[in-house]
Amino acid sequence: GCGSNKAAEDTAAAAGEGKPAETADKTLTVYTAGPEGLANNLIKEFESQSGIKVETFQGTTGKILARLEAEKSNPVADVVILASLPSAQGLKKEGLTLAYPEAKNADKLNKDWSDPEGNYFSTSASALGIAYNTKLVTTPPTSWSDLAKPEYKDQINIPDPSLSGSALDFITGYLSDKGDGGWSLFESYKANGVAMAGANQEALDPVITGAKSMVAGAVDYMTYKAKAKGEPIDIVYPQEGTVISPRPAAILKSTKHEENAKAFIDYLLSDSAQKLVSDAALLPGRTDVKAENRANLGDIPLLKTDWTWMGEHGSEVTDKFTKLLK
Amino acid sequence: MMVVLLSSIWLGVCVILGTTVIALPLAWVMVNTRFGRWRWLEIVFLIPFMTPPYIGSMGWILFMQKNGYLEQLAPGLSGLGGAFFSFGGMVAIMSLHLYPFLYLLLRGALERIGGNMEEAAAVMGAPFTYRFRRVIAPLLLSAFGMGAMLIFVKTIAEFGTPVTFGKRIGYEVMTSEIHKYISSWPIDFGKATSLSSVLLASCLLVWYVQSVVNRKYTFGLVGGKGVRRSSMRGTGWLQWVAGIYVVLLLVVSIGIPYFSVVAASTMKLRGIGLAWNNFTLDFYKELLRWNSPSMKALMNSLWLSLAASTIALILGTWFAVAIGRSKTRGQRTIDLLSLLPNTVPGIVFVVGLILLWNSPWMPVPLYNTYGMVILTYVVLFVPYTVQYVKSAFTQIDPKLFQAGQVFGAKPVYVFRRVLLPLIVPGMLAGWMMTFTIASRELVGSLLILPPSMQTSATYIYAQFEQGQVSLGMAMAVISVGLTTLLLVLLEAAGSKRKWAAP
Amino acid sequence: MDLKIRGVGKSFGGNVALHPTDLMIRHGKFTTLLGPSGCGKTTLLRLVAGLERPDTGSISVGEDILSSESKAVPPERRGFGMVFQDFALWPHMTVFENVAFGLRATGRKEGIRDKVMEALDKVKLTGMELRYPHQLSGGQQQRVAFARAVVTRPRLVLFDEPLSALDAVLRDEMRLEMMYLVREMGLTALYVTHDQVEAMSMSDEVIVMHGGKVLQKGAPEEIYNQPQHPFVARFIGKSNWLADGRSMFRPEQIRFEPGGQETLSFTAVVAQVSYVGDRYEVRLKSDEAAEPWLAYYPRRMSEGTEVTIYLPPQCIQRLNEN
Amino acid sequence: MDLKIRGVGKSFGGNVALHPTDLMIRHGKFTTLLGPSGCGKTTLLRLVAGLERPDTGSISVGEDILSSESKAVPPERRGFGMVFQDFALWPHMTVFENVAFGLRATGRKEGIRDKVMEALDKVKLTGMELRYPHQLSGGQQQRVAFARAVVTRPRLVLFDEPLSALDAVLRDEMRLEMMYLVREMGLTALYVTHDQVEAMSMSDEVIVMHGGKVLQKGAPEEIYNQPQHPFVARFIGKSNWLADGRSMFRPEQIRFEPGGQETLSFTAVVAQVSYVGDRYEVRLKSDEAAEPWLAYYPRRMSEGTEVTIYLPPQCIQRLNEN
Ligand SMILES: Nc1ncnc2c1ncn2[C@@H]1O[C@H](COP(=O)(O)OP(=O)(O)OP(=O)(O)O)[C@@H](O)[C@H]1O
Ligand SMILES: Nc1ncnc2c1ncn2[C@@H]1O[C@H](COP(=O)(O)OP(=O)(O)OP(=O)(O)O)[C@@H](O)[C@H]1O
Ligand SMILES: [Mg+2]
Ligand SMILES: [Mg+2]
Repeated sequence: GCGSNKAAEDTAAAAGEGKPAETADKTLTVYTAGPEGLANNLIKEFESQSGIKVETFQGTTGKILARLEAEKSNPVADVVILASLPSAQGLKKEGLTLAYPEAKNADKLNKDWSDPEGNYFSTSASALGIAYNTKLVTTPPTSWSDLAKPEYKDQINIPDPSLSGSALDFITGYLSDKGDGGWSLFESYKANGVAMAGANQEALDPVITGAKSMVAGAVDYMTYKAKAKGEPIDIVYPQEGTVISPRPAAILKSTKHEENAKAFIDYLLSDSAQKLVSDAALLPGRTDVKAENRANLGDIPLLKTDWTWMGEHGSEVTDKFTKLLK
Repeated sequence: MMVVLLSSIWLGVCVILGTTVIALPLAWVMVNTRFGRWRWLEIVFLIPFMTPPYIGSMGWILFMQKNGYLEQLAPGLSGLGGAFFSFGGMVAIMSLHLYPFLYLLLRGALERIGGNMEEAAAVMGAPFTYRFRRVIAPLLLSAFGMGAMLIFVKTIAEFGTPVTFGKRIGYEVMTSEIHKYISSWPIDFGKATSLSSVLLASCLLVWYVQSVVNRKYTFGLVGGKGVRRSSMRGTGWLQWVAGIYVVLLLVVSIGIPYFSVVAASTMKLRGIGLAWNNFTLDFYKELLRWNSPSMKALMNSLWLSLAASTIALILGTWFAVAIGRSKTRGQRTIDLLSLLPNTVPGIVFVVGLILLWNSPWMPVPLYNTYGMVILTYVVLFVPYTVQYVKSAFTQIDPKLFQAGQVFGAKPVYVFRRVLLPLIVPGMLAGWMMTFTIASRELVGSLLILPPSMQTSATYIYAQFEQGQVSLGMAMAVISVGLTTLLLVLLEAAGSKRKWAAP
Repeated sequence: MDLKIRGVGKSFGGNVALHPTDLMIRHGKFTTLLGPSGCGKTTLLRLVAGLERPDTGSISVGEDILSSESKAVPPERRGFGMVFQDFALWPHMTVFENVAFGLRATGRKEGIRDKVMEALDKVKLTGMELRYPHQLSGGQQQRVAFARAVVTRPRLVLFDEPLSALDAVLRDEMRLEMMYLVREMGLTALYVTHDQVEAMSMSDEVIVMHGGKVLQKGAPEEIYNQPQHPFVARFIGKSNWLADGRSMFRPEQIRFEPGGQETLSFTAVVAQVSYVGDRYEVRLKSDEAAEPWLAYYPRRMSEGTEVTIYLPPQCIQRLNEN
Repeated sequence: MDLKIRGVGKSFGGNVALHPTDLMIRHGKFTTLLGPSGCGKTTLLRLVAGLERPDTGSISVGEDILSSESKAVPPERRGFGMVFQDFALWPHMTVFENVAFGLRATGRKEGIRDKVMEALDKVKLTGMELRYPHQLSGGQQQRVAFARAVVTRPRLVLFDEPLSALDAVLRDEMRLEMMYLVREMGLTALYVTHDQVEAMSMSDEVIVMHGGKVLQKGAPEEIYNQPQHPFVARFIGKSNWLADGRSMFRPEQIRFEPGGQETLSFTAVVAQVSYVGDRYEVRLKSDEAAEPWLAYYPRRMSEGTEVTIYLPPQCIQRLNEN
């Protein structure tokens, strides 16, 4: 189990006292999920602006969480950037995050995706849609339910929600809007031979190579990136609305470099960082920054999503969904 | 859960069968025909094992899937794809990946069985199959038992193929279940550990059976009389059959997946497929730039695995010699302990290591250093060297050591002059194995590498995660190529051995 | 159905183990190979068994070609038996299973137990059938190898020093068994031994080899009494040489009393006397020869005694040039 | 510095290989163990070498205890040499390295090459020093084992049938080498052989074993002429038995001419004649005995002839009860 919050804090504190204080506090350790290019750019810029040396660990949200958990008794990370909001909610609930309500520009963030108390900040986001191979699909579908049409039988992938946080966001988001009736969509998917295929990239790859035609709940920035390279692929956002999957950043309570961590969060919310986000084909977290090479938030029809419900029902939905599609 | 466990076990059993079917004839061919003289083939047959399992599966998937390379090359054969995406296909992929493991052990043992045991049977009128059943098979059993056990353990603790391929055909195994608890919110090590302990239990059972078989079927095969090998073996048509087999195996185990991998690594756009104007070497140029992250990752991998496999070799040899024929309870305990790290999925084990080495009371600040990585590798891979060395060691007639003692050699001297040279082939095989696995080890590295550090495996994995499939594939080709080159050089340097067995 | 060996030769990476050789092993006879260590006896047996492929020449039984440039019948289809010089027992089988192997391998089902027990009884191993080879003494292992080779009554048995680890008494009994197999059961035996008494007393034909070549073949008495080659004369039995280096006689032909007509006589000095169980070996120094001569005497003689010895002239054998 | 064996016994899981035995191997002498296959000779050597731990008893050299209930000097500190019955050559070492092992192991640095080459020369293996054991014939391997055991001039050498794979000529030469080592170099030799001629001609003392027990020990002539036990009488040399089953004489004592006074005479029929190289073995059926008697004769006799044979009465040896 995860142990009680109290115990975790105690050990963390004890560990903190046990170590000699840093002499010149010029280091920071960041654990960050995907896209690598963006993370590298952000960190390089931050390092040159602040003079702080940043150690990074890059991995999927799952790997980062596992590592955090494993290091619990003697934490290493100061800041984490995840690709899944419920995970950040979880961290907060466990009391592992450090509140930083004074963060600069925090007020300009999308309210739904960030913690009002300043425990996490969604500095970027991706939208989920239907990615399709332009050589195989000439008239793209316009609705989620189109994917249940017989012409697409056995041609569609959906990422595995147990491996992909964004796919889980899509499923729980859809259900939080439609209620239990929402399951009928997924049942019809099952009937049409929709295949659950690994994490996001693994679901998308067969569509690029033409083995499958479409991905339901595809992460848009990955699709944009492939499209920019020239691969025969594109994405549509169904008209009944879709889910945004925010990418929260948080400071860990156990940090020994609190000032540096705060500086890093400030940087992530700065104009130049948000510009880098939008360059990477992600949605900027700040409402006042517009994306230039992709659909903006305003252009994407959205479902009514209840993040609290979604966070609470994640694992239950995952179980039910994976059993259904197996 | 019972069902998933049974699926895991069933997969393990089928992969043992699969690897046996591939490795046994190969070992026979390499010992008894002139192909055995081409030592470099030995290394080439290791290539499937050097290939990270998920790359291998990807290669197969890319080849067999709809609109895949097979269909692009020979549209008529597209029907094969359907049959391939099945449990049988999964077993085939995993067997083709793991067979080198068993092959090296069996080859060593076959060489030690030497000529005269089989010759005697032939003169007594036993046809090949009978000879095989009554003489070769029982004498191989101890080495086979060790190999099969490792294969089983590796299969049911394997994660790469079940995730890339198993998911696709809806075949769930324990590792994917365990992985869920360890990689998505809420992280629950407790559950993962308890599930792992189920795997552990089944592995223990297999170990037990194996150790019983081993105790009963280990014989001193390297004796004190020079054994001549018949020059009759493998003549005429047999050479041809053997040749065809070797070529076929090379095509299937290396040719097909590497066709896909190389093709994917040289495509400008993967959506276009096989076409000359889609060909590019840019990815390789990018990777091979001096001081690029990829080069650093490559070098990291290289020296980490060199260090780890060498340490594992030393430890493993020591263990193997201490275990001996597992006559005493103590020896059996060491035997079991040396295997344990392998019986649980790597990720669970690695988490355990982190919990241990990162705990506040640990006096050695190893965590987040290279030392930790090497330590992890060593602990993960020591079982392989132990089994390889043990297999070589237990088949040496104790009289050879006794003779050393009688002539006044102290134990250390006997060890150095008699034991060591006799087990060197086993050690070398073990080292090659560990070096190979270490150079592509992913699961452990992902979690345990200090921040800001990559190995070629994590680099490749990151490229896949980033959608840079071509770059990842190119990196796989480069790192496997480098490993192969290194092993070939090593083999060339070490192949001066003139004596026959073991 | 004689075994014919025509021009068969074999070398191992430059070392000639057997020069091209012609031989005929007669069916139902006991043929013995004699020769110094390393002269190619084992190699010849292995070639006949089909374990080694000849570099040149052919081997055939009657009309069946076993081995030639173009063809090689595999060992298992030759139907021979063999006692290996190094036994080659299977370590994973009990004594019983080792012996039963040949019977089972050739598909026999019935009477296996009886046949095996009979063979084990012949080699005095009754009661040990459940032991493993490593639980046996050297001589016991060799007897298992022996039983294993003959239990199937193969048409030709290749014996590579099958009695070397046995004591005289046992060896005598096993010899009788071999004689029985050859004389009564009609087996053909090709036999390698270092024991000349054995070779002389059992063989129908003796083949003397040296350095990979056959030097002489013939009936035992012929080989002993009319050696064609100095090496043969020296190798088989003891030989006393005259000063010319080309004439020799056997020690037992020396008499210490003048007998009959036409005997040569020599004077000699007793140089050394040694006891060999049933008689004394006496070395005599004579002016007639460079090396001392050997003679047998039933009682101890004292060294330094001068004696006169007598020799029938027909006992002196003149050899061809080496 | 005699080797003393007191009450040493050994069994292997219920099978007694050696009953508690007392023996004394005298320093600088040549002691031979004789006995049928499986009687415990190898076991005894291995106990002396320290390769096997005795169940009971103690072994000591002079005052040094090598092995007792409480103590066991490891083999490497006993300073012995050994020729193993199955050679135990190291397959990964050349002939040279095999032989040099003992020298190197005990830290000698200089003159290794000379010593090894000299030993190889003695066993007639010059020129083969770079071969590996599997490239040698059986006899050549055995000679390597021999050279390896004596090259270090150990104080005690245990020879377990070191000449069994050699031909008579070589065996003679090697025997001379052994004699030289014992007589000139002052080594002690404990020697296992099946060859009685060897045992008789070389040994200072012969120990006859049977079924894990020592039956008789003594000088060779004593053993041959005054066997104390029917088994010894039968095992060493040929024996002819009188009807009472307790009196025997040796075949060579039979004369075919009446000689001197006080000879016993018997009439007998020639039952079988066989040629053994230097003489004929004649089996004689007589009313005086159940088994036929054996005699030697220089010429062929025809079977069925009736002959009279003569025997000096002092040749008849009466044995104790079995
Ligand atoms: N490991 C063992 N287990 C059971 N019995 C054994 C074992 N080793 C030897 N023996 C038995 O002990 C007895 C003595 O064996 P040993 O090897 O000393 O005989 P040996 O006198 O050397 O015979 P040989 O002349 O045939 O070599 C034999 O009957 C043998 O079968
Ligand atoms: N693999 C090999 N490589 C090189 N030389 C070899 C090989 N095998 C045998 N020889 C040589 O061939 C010759 C004949 O060997 P073979 O075993 O036939 O002798 P042998 O007559 O059986 O001798 P022995 O009586 O000692 O057993 C020997 O000089 C031996 O050294
Ligand atoms: Mg031989
Ligand atoms: Mg013995």
